Amino acid sequence: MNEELPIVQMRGISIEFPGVKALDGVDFRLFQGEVHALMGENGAGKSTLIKALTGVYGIDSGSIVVAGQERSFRGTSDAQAAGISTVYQEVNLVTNLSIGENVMLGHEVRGPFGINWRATHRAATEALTRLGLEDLDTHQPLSSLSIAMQQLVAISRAMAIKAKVLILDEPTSSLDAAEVDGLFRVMRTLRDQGVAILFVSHFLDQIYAISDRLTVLRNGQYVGEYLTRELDRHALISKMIGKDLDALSALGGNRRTDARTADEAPVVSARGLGRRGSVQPTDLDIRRGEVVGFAGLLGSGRTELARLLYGADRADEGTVELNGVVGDIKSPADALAKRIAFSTENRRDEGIIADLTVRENMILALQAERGWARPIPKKEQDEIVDRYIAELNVRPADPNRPIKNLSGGNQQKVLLGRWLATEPELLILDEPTRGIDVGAKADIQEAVAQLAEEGMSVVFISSELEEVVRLSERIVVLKDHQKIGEIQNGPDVTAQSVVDVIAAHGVESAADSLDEAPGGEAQPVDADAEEETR
Amino acid sequence: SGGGDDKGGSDAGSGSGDLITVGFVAVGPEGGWRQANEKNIQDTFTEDAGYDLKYAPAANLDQKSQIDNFTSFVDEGVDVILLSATEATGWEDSLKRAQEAEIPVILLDRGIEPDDTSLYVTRIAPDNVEVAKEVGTWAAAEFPDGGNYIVLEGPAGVGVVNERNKGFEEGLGDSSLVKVAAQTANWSTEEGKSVTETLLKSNNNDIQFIFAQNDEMGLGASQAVEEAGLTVGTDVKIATIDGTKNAIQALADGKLSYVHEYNPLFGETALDVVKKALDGDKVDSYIVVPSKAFDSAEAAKAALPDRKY
Amino acid sequence: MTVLTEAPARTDAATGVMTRIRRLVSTNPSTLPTVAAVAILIAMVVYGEIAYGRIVQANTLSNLLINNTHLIVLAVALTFVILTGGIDLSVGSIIAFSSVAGVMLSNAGWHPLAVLVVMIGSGSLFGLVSGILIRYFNVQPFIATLAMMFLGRGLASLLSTVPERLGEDSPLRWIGTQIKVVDGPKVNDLVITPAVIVALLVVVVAFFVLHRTRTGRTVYAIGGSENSAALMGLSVPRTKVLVYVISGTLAGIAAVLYTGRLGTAQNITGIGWELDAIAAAVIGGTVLTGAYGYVLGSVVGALVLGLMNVLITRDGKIPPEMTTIITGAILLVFVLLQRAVTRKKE
Amino acid sequence: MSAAASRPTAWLREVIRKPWFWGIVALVALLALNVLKDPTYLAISVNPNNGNLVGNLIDILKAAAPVMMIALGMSLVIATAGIDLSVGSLMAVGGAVSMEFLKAAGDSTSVGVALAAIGLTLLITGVLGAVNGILVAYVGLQPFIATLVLMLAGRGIAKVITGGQNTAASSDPYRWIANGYVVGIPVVFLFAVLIVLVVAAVVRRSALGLMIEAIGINPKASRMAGIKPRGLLLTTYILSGLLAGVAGIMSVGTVMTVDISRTGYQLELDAILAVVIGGASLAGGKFSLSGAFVGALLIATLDKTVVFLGISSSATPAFKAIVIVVLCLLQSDRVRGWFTRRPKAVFPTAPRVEARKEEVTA
Ligand SMILES: Nc1ncnc2c1ncn2[C@@H]1O[C@H](COP(=O)(O)OP(=O)(O)OP(=O)(O)O)[C@@H](O)[C@H]1O
Ligand SMILES: Nc1ncnc2c1ncn2[C@@H]1O[C@H](COP(=O)(O)OP(=O)(O)OP(=O)(O)O)[C@@H](O)[C@H]1O
Ligand SMILES: [Mg+2]
Ligand SMILES: [Mg+2]
Repeated sequence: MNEELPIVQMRGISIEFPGVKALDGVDFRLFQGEVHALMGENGAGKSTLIKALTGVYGIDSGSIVVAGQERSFRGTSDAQAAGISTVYQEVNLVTNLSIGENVMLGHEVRGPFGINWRATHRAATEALTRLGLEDLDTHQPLSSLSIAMQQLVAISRAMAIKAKVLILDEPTSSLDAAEVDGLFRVMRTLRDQGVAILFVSHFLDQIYAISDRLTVLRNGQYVGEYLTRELDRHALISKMIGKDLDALSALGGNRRTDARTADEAPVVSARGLGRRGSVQPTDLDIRRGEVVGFAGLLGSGRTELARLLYGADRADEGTVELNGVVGDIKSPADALAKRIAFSTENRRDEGIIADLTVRENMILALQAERGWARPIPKKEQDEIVDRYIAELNVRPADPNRPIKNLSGGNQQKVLLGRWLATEPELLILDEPTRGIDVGAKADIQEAVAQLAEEGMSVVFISSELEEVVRLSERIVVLKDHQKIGEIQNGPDVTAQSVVDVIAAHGVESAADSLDEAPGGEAQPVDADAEEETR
Repeated sequence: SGGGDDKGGSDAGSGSGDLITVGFVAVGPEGGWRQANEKNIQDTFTEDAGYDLKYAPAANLDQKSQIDNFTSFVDEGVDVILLSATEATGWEDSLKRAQEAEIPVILLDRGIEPDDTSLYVTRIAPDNVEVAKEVGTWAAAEFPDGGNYIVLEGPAGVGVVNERNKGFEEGLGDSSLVKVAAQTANWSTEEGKSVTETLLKSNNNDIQFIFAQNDEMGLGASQAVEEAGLTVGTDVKIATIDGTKNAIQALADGKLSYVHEYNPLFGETALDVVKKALDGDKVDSYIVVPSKAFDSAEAAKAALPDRKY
Repeated sequence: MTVLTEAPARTDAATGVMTRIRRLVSTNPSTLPTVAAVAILIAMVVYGEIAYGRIVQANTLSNLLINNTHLIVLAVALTFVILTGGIDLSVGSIIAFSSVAGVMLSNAGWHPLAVLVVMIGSGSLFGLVSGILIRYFNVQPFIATLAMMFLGRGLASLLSTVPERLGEDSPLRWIGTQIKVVDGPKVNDLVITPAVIVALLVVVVAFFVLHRTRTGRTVYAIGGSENSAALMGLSVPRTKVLVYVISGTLAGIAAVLYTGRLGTAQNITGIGWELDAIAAAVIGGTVLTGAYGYVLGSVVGALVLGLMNVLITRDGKIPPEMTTIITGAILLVFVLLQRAVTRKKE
Repeated sequence: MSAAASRPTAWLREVIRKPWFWGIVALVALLALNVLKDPTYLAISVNPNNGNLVGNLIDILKAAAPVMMIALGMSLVIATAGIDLSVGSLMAVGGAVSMEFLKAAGDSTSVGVALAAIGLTLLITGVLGAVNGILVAYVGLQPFIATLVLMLAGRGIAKVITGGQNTAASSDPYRWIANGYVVGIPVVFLFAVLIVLVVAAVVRRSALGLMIEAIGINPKASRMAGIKPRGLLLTTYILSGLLAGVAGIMSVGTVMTVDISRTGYQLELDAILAVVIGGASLAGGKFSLSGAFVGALLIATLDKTVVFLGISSSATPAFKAIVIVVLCLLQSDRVRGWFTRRPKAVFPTAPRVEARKEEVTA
């Protein structure tokens, strides 16, 4: 449709990292007025291509032409000067400064007396308003926001800069549906104004909803460029993974509805578990071999509740019983000793140890549990590492490579391996599939089902309601840092059922939080806590 | 008590009647000599003797902190200031302020440069240059046929180092002793040993005399000499300055060859001067504290029993 | 985080100073240590006045400023560097080199302006070398500036190991001339020196740069996350070099102020002053890992240190071996206090 | 991979990548400089009287021993992303305790007395190390400040212990540690090597090293992985304190005198330099004890060279500075790139910096 010259044209781009060819002769074009999706599995080289374009990495060979001129940027600032604005995959903001400053940093409005803060904050508010964030106080420190909100701020920042090219690397990975809609609205407006948008996401729905054209990468190689409407999902996925997808068609077929008997003794039983300002007192039972989903909107307190169970934050009220014994979990180390494992949603800050190798990262929790005086013998290490690299399909399969050199999705798999190596009774997975490609997502979902089958209890937290509904036997619904109900999964339960519970709770008066939720049997949650306060 | 018309340290001294407040701008811990000296001053200006001594040592031997302390005493309005400067220069402004505040200043140990005698009452001190000169004279006499010698110095740039070097060279006169090296050993025994050890090797043990600018370094040098298989007194002679008890002991044991005292005990003299200054009496602008030389084990042994520091 | 929800409720009642401070602190908890430092400075003044007297009087307060001009300037220098997460150990040595070189050139008959340029410029040069080592060769700030610390000291000692006296008539001495604003009885005058004015100017300019220019905001951003700052398109390399140049330059200025006041220069001047400056910055609320801190806080920190010395001198009964222990203990009390307040608030 | 390794250049490249490579090169260069001045510099002879080895190299080994000790502790502390500025002062404290104890005991031949002095010394420096550890791990102070406190106060404590004197004492067994020989080799060096080997074995054979690196790289993530950072931090600072005590014993043992203002003065800087020369990053994480060992040897050689060449005292710091700068340049990726031709990442991606930042603000 665009017969004019592309605004960005990359030819034969190659980048080699120690031991990996991250990009191998990749071509890419981007036209004005289009949303162009860059597709590929984890580690395919999407983020690397973006960093090559914006000068974060030097290229080994190839050429980059922007607006008809051969360019080699020497960093983001260069690229910005040439009209390319980027939101990288990792949220890149500075938490010590205010929200407004983060939006405007480097573009502050200046007056005769240096930066005009009033005008700068006003401009920031304007930028935020476009994404529906007009309620944010731009003077608050960025650190007061959740990761998701920070992601929105990062996007606002990219949009505040009047750019000809806008690059968004997985901007939606932690956004909820409404926020994604808002983002798409703005993206369409920009596209219609002639901005060229490069978009990366692992959500196929989103790709089909927003993109005009897409480029597929596989293992650092160029597969092809297609018009989105001419390529159906099946074909796209085949192109991404390089083979036909029988395995993937099974996705969604393995819904787990076999309810446990209620009288079976729970593995973990929390009563009135809470923490001031973070989680309202909550009752929770998790039985052997059961997958319990935590559902709720962003910021509803799912992560916080999970962190209490794991001792990552200290509960200030309530008790937790483990196999009928009251256990005092004061720290992750305590939890681990009691066979509870927790995979964090914040992979970069709380998950990986960047400079250590895949092997070291994988055995770390098991080692911590055993204590430093009992090192895991080399042979056992090899067994563990080889096993989980193979089972979880970690790529590259080299255990001695620093984990920081792996793509995000593969880092996630290594971390999953870390927890499985400790053979926990209860495994808490917080957003394990965030930012993960279809193939890997299926791998992980498969693994969860398999583990539960083998008798492990799993708490599964995800912003994708379908995924929660598909995997969980029981769904705990949270809202405003409070458990508002529980849904026993069944054939008639859908994502909509969960949404209904949440919506219904909003309608009820706040005074009574013990309401019945439709779509499943709801349990009173606050009863114990109220007794305590009396 | 005379001079001070508005009594300083209103609260600090209030309980104890009419004490004279003396601000002592001191050097602080530096080594055996300084320790003896400042303790002597503190033991002299006691409350029983009618004084309230305010002791303000320097931080890190830093002149800046001394100036701060001096300023603070002036602001506070003490009756007299005793000043043991770490460095001779840079005191004019401070002394002028003291003069304006009518606070007499008595220099202990170190003088000031330029030496404007109108700015202070008197200077009480042994004479560094003179003491070092005597060491030089002794060395020149000990080695009439010449020989090689090394100097162990304090940190480069410190006033004492420069003065003791100057005096020593003067004392040597036209002696045929040859200086083969001068290195800092930072006033320390351990470094004195380590430096001497290396210098002996780099000169194939062909060193006949070591001048250590303080006792501590000399004691270290002595050990290095012995470990190199040489004998102090016959193969190598070692001279030091300060005359601390450790050094006199070593001299008595034959581990040093010559120790020149740098007499730290002039508290009584200072007390006299303070009295006179407050009474408005005239005092000489420089009172030299006599220092003894010990040039033999016998002399050292004789002095040992009543060595105070 | 809980503070955040409280903040809006209080805005209406924003009248008195206390309320405003509380609001400042609650919206921005990182200001808290600085506010605490101010409070402690005031408390120290009050304690000193009650216990020893003659603290709140013109001369004591003037001298507090005059004696600490160079420390104030150095604290500002360190603030820039520390905010980026770096450190500069070389400032003390730079002062030694710059002042010895300056005095020698001045005595050799150089024009005072040329001397000034050399003194300040040599500081900038040291900073530039540190900056280049750090930025382009990835040398850690601690090590790069440690090397410059040795280098500065060594070069100063090579120039001269004896005190160099500035000529009696040298215009540089003007920096230290005492101007009596209020001539009180005896020495109880309100005095100011050009050096103090220069130091205050430095503070004002530094404040402006840090809070009202993009460069300044980049300094904070680098401290927050160097990686993010670079990905946000800020000029990280330039700014990183710049902070060390600024720090070196300010050390050069401090050398001018100190030399002008004392009239002599020496190779052993400034030993350990980098630690004083770091302590001042820390006491003023600057976090050593970067990102949080205020230049005004550092100034307060410098004054706290200065006042602490005055109080120790006034007391006069503290045995010599205790002084370093006391300095250490007071520093400890300060950081513990800050730690306690910041913890409670967060 | 295997094909590449067989080529000799690949082997060379491998060695150049070693953290201690340039340290060794600098060491050799300094020795060469000395040999230029005196061709017999490297000669080691046997003292006919007692069979001990004598020579400049032997002196270097002796001088390096105390630096090795504190560099060893410093390596571990730095690996946790900390720093221990107090080791120099702790050496003085240790020396003061030993000398006062020996002087009071007065028995200059008793091995028991010497052992008791050593035990007491290590106890006290260990406790002071624990104070650092508690301030860092439990109170949550920044290591720079926490240890700065003890760096300042430590010398005061040493002064209190000796009453301001530079106490001297005599004890033959104690003196032997620093000055004795076993089969011709200085005991102090043997001790140092032994201690390095023991610590290295403990750290590397157990999982201690891995965990220390983990908390140095990302403390938050380490905690989430079940590591208890506090205990580990405390352990490393205690170890650093103990090793400073050992260094203090070695240092005062040479002359049997503690110099309260000079013993260990600024040696913390030497230790930090040794660690950095050994290839570790002050940002924490990966450490190399062999690197620190080489670094300590280099520092000792540097000090000895300055004196041997007769470089004027005033020029010494400048000379040191030049050696440091040259070494740092050689170790930098940029200069390494000139050897191995590897242009890449315009700036390094370092996610762990962020992780730590939040710890601090908390
Ligand atoms: N800084 C680096 N150093 C070494 N290797 C790297 C580096 N960054 C990326 N790689 C490697 O390059 C390859 C491509 O990674 P990239 O991050 O571009 O993948 P991606 O397509 O963005 O994947 P994801 O969807 O998981 O984000 C991966 O194999 C990764 O391990
Ligand atoms: N829109 C918002 N504005 C301000 N703060 C928010 C917002 N959403 C969440 N937060 C805060 O961020 C934190 C994130 O909450 P939490 O991590 O428990 O959410 P969650 O349900 O796990 O969602 P997710 O992990 O998907 O972000 C909470 O402290 C919450 O108060
Ligand atoms: Mg990516
Ligand atoms: Mg969450």
